[in-house]
Amino acid sequence: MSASASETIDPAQAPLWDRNHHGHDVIGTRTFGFWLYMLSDAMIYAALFASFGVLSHVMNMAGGPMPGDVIRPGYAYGETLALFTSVLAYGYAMAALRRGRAGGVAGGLLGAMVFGAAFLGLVGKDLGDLFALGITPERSGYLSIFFTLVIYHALHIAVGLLWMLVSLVQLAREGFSSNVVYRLVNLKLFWHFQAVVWVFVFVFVYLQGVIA
Amino acid sequence: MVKKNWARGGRFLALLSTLLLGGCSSRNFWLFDPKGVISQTQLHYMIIDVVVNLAIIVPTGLLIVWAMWRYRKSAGAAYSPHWSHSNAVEAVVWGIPILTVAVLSYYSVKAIYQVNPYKPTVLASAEAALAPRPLEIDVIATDWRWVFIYPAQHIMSVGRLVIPVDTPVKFRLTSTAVTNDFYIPQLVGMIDVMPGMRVRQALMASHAGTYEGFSADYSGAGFSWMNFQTDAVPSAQFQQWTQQVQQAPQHMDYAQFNLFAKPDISVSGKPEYFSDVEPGLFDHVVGEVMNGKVWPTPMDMTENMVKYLQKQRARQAQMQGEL
Amino acid sequence: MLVNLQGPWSPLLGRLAMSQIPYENPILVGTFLLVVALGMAILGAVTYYGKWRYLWREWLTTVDHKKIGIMYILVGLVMLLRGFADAAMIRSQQAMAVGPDSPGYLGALHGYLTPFHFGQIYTAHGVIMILFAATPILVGIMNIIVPLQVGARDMAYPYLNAVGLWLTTAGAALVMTALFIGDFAHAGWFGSLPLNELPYSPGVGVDYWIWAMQLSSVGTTLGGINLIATIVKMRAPGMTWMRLPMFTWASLSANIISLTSFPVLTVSLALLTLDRYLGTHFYTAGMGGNLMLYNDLFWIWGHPEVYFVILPAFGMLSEIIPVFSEKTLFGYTGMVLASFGIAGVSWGVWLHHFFTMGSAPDVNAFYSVSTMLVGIPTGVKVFNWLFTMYRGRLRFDLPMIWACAALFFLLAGGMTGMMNAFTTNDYMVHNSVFVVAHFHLMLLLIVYAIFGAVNFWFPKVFGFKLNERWGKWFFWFFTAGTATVFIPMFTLGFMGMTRRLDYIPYTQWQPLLDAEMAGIVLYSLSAVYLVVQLYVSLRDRALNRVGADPWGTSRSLEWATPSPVPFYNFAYIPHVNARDEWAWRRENGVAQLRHEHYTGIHMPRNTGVPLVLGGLSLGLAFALVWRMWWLAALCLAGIVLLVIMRSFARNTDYTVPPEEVKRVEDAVWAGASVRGADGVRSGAGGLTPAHAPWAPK
Amino acid sequence: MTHSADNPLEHPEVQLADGRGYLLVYLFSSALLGAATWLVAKQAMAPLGLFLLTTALAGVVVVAQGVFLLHMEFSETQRWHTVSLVLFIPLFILTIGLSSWMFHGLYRRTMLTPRTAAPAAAASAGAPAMPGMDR
Repeated sequence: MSASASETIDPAQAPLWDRNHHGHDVIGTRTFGFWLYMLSDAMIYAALFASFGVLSHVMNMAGGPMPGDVIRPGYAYGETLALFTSVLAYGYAMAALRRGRAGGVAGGLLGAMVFGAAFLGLVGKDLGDLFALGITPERSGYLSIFFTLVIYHALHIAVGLLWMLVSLVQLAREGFSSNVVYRLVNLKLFWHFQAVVWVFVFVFVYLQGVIA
Repeated sequence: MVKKNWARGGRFLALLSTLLLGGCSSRNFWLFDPKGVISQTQLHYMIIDVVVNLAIIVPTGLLIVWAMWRYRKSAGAAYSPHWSHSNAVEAVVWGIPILTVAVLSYYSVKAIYQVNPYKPTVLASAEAALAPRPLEIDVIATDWRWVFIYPAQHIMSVGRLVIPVDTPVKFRLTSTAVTNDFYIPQLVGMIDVMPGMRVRQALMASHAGTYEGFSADYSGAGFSWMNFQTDAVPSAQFQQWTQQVQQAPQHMDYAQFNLFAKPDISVSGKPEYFSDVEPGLFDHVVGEVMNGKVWPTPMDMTENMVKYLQKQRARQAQMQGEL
Repeated sequence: MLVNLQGPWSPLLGRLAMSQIPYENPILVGTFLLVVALGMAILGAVTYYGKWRYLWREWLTTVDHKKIGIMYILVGLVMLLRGFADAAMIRSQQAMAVGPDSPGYLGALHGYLTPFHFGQIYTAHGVIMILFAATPILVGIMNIIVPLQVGARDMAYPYLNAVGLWLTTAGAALVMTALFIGDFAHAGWFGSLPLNELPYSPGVGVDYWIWAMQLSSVGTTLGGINLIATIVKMRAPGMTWMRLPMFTWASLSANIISLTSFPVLTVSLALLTLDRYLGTHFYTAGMGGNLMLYNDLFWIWGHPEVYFVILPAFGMLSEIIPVFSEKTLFGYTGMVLASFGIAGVSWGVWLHHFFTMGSAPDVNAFYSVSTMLVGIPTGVKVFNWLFTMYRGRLRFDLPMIWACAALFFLLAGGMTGMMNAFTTNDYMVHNSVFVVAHFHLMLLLIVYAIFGAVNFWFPKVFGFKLNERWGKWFFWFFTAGTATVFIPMFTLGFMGMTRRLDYIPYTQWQPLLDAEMAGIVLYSLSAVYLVVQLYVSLRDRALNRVGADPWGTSRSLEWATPSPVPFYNFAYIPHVNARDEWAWRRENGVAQLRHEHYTGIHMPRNTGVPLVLGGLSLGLAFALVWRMWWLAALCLAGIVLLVIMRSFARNTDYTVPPEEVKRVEDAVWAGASVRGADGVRSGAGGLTPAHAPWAPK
Repeated sequence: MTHSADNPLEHPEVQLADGRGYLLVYLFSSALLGAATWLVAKQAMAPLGLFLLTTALAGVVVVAQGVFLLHMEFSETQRWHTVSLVLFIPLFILTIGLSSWMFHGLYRRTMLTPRTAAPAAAASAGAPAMPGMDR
């Protein structure tokens, strides 16, 4: 290997400046940065799952409710369907964006919001029932991490709903400007990522919780 | 015993270098003056580690100095501004560290099993030779004192550990409030002492004497006073000591321990002895902590501690005067 | 849900009461008066010279990566001073409080600091030095240099960059607030659990510590995203991966570490927060919590964080040594692999921070071996630097002196590191001052690299060199201080001394503790030389003007722009033809060529939003520390609203007209001759005429 | 920083959207997770089998979502997205896997058998011997 990649280049012919530089691709850079943020958020989930792995030993129930007392898999599957439907609706909004149809985008966003809100309602009801039974995060290490994981995911959904609301307003104000478009793409990454995370929460916390 | 001589030589070298640096008497270098089987093994491996490392580090350092001198600009030595790659050199620069790490890893893994606190293989033969079984001591770290319970003897000693020499001693350790580290530099390395958990440690003193022990992991306001002396004594003397403590007027059960474990800084450092200790006190304490028992630190031992320790010293002097 | 606290609480002020102000402590009152006097002096000077407008327009609202970098470094320097003051207090307390007969002052039994106060000081020392001194300074240097090295006009997210700066600053401000209102954590910079739980640390100190770390952690994560996106997406044409300068590679690997590991810190602290505020049981000893889980999560972040600070330092050495050896870096590919090797291995070694937890031998064996693996890429780096010097022409300018000294710290620190990785050694020295001396050597390696880098890149950023003579005095006193503090500290480690003792029961340690104190005096003297060096350099800046390449043998792309760098970095985006582009241009005689036609340049507009966001975050954190719920809600709502409002802003960019670019280029290339001309200022990219119609508002 | 004057809707990241793919993965993952839920609710097989099966189903669903929802591929636009995700995966595994491994051992070595009774009852029950389970 040569010392540097320079030897084959003739300095007399080599371009020194890029005179027609158009600048970098703004949308590509923005979505890549946002994707990196999503991955760092995924790392937060990984740390929470690591804690869940550590704190789901029978020792961590501290004589309190066991996972089987806390978890209703069928109900959680309902939550899953609501979230997946919301994600699908957002997918249709993106398909409409591709064709440049503002009405389709707005419709998809509204659909995603409705089902996202339904998901939040279901989770709220689920956790609310537990609270009503006196099953609270303070009861044991296991319940602490269980509630934290589920609520942290729900918090993302709430933020996503707020963001969709803002997006709808901006869409109405600006149309398909560069800013609106890259934010819609970012929101799509965010929203679809929540579905992936939910699969982990659903399978490892809910389903596998009742297996043992 | 070639190995032993080698180890001794290495120890001498290590000692010499640090002596030159520190200018202190050798008995103060607790890590180089082990008095127990575990600490001797640990020193043995430390010397291997240091020698292997020095074999790489010293030549590299000398080479850097040489290069800095030889190729300084004013020297006018050979100059090849574009030389930046050589397969042979790169093989060597990757090879040397890989080789070193392989050798050290081998020794490290070997050493871990030899002094595994739960089952040190260096003590295995001594344990097997011992009839019927090694001395067992339960250690509880409170805020901020060391409690040593001898379950078979039903006695408890606070701030003073007495062990028979040449006898394996097995510890079970826990803490009431926060994490501490159990450490007797001349006998055994550190182990975390954690509330609600029970860890194990083992040691065997090979020389009679008095050795300093202390908590190594910061545990709050009384941490610096959390030291204890370890007396390694001949077996007969140990028997005598236990009998003496069994006559102590103070007794100990969980209810009393609950009061005893309240945060208290041992400024005077005077040992205390208890007889007739409740059987299973150690397990009881662990179980209580697992169930959420805490001995909280009051505000006046944290936020504004000005003159707190002076008052506590006066209080302890007064109490000892009354006794 | 909220847990009950010891002590009073009011809806308006939360836990804050007059008794929380430590007015009876003369040390703190003295410090407070000093800070107030200093603050008044600075504010007064700004007002007297009428610089408020300038300060606001050029610095507080800037989105220029170079100015943001400079402000990062300034924050780091201020905190470095604070951290050093803490170190001096730790050393003097330990030198004074030896043996049962040592006297006590200011209400302490021995020495002059009560145990709880001492605990706060060493905790603050650690937190500040790692998170608020080393990290901001390194992030600042990366901020300045990386976009220049990859040939970009700014970072991928200039606005986010400013947000990161102000969040980090808010964290630093919170640490400083803890000095005068309430107290700070006392359980060590990494926080011992369950000592940090509410029953054992009932005050607000731990809360201060949590929120300060969280703020800076969010800031650093944002910075990491920004730098990675910049390196991946904004390289100049021709800047292929294998032409990337080593410092950029090092920054990339370091920021991958920060992006991946800081979220884990966020979690480890957030769970502790839930324990302290809501009474959950993550880290409690009882009720199904697990206190070692905290250590696990914290060190999953903590160990990679060590490499987050050391990799940029390695990158700096890789830039400095070739320039002053007048030679290409040896083993470029190996260096890149080694950087990523270190970053990768750093993710599998964290248990060595709690080898003594009582893990099974196979677990300890795994982590012992994985820790030693770090030695391989590190060793390769040392050898590669050695072979870079081999057959070179070494000049010992200031940056090179610092870099060469750093190599020896790497050797000594590496050797002691290999000793600690050896598990049975760790059993002996785990919490002893031997380990303290070891990681200080490694951090000093970083400090030496940083001082080398500051001397190296200072002319690029400010347009003049730092004084050589006073700089050498500083170097030698600093090095003498290092030797006098840390050789005795290693020795004390072999004598069995453990960390964090506020009272030392064993009098045989006294002479060495006194020696360490003498080292602190040498360090203090060295700081005087540093100040003199800065002062003399600033005074004589006219004599030390430099062109684009102050060293004459520089190699990478940042040296192709004029010094100081104009705010748009490159009037034309350069086309990269070689690994060491600037050296290639110089060797082929095209370095002096310039283009004549200028086009307009698109730049981000300044904005005050990041500063306000930082202020609101500081308010939020302060309110949460003292549990003033109304203020916390207000600040949080403010942050959310501001972020949403900012997303509606349309006028975030502007275009610099070509004739303006031409004017600035002519001025900077003319160099010293036009210095002082109307509207042209020295300083990082400070070439914005105040009244230009296109200037950022 | 210059803007490309092009229509933002023509950006390749926008053009990635694929309604049919979204519907497909919606039906696929709903069905698979539904099956998993049904199996678990019925306790259709031994715990270990269920455990492995649900883990495998989660893996399949997540991969499908990664491909169809997040467009993980090596095209010019998505290359760096995919590379960064791939670089993260070992870290997820290290974080969760090594933690679980360490703590599995730690529990075995340091935790005494739990008492299932309520704390108050346990406290009054005195101190039953709690043999540790260690090596």
